[in-house]
Amino acid sequence: MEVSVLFFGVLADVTGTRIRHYNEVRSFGDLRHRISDDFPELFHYNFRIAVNNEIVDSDPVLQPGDEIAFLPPFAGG
Amino acid sequence: MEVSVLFFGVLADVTGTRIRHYNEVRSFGDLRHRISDDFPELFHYNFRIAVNNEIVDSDPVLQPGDEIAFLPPFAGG
Amino acid sequence: MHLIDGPVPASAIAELLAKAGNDAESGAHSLFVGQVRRDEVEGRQVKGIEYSAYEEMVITEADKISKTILSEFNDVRGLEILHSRGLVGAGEISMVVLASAGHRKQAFSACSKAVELIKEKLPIWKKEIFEDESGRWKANEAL
Amino acid sequence: MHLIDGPVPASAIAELLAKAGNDAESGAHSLFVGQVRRDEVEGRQVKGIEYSAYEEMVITEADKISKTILSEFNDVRGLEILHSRGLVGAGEISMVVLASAGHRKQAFSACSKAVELIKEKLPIWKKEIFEDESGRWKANEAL
Repeated sequence: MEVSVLFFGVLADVTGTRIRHYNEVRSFGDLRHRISDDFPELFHYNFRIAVNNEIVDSDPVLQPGDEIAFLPPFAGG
Repeated sequence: MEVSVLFFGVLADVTGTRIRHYNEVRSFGDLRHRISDDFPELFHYNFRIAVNNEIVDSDPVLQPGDEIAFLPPFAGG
Repeated sequence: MHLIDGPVPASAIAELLAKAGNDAESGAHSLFVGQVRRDEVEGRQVKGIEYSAYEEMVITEADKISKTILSEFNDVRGLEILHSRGLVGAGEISMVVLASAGHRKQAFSACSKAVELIKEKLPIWKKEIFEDESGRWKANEAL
Repeated sequence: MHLIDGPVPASAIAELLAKAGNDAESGAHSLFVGQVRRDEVEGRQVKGIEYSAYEEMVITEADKISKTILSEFNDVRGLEILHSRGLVGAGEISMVVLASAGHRKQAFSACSKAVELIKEKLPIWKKEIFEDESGRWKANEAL
């Protein structure tokens, strides 16, 4: 399946991009490996993950077209 | 001595006036008696007394020219 | 502290905020706005509230409140109080309190405490005016 | 909830208050205004803060915050949130929260709680921009 991956805050600086599309993704674990290969530095940072605007805890089941976001600690206000 | 007496809030309605001057006042007790004679209804109400903008507790010593105010419970805001 | 004839206009609030905003070391402003409610009392609608004040004492007591707040909250940089005298219609503004601080916690606490002190300490009275022009002196609620 | 490009203008605050004032059953409005401080970090002056947001999620999370506040505080009649995106200069306003209630206690509590939830739940990030144009991602302070 194809999914979109978004990077915010400091993570957009670390990856040098705000969005990347991944094709033929088999699972979240698979996606995570591929992101780790592309941006090894990313996993040194503190973040949470949202799928389609909802924070997810562990190993979410992905659907085609999902939007996966890497969110550093929030700092609004 | 001469002093001024101010009535606020409901007490201005009760006395029908906002200010009255008293002459030849000998003491606070004396003043209190004369106010009580003029406005017997006044002492059925709940109030505090201020002398020259300061709340006083019991039997204050008056000076010529003092401003004595009868203050019902405050209700600002 | 300023006593204002009639309702507090929106422009006065804008001015307060603009003035407070000039202090670039402020990070948080807590503004309280008190508005006359269209209460119903025994089937009668409140048309407005007539405020009266012991004006010199209001000013001296408000000054004490400011000193209390500024000494109790070390992060607070300014406190402003506006209050109406005279008639304020239902839906109109009768009081504004602005506390400005470096950070939000003390801004909120200072503003909230100032409002309580204003209700407790300022010699101001209010008479509810009903639609038939009758009136009723009103005490403050506990909250 | 509205995301605003650049600083929140004073006119937007005036509009919020005017709109809230139309509800004559409201008696108390608590307004929080967050302003960018001219902080100094290791000898460098903060010129402004660049905000970025995950916009769709900000909107859905803000909606949850409103529902939480309105269900927790039964006297609260409305909650409004404005937040900047993009660059906000030192001394300019980046956030406004307005809670309107029948009475003051819940107005203050609701506004204060909404500000905490905004800081905790809304996916917004900030980068301090210094006078030499360098930047630093910044976490929120505890208070």
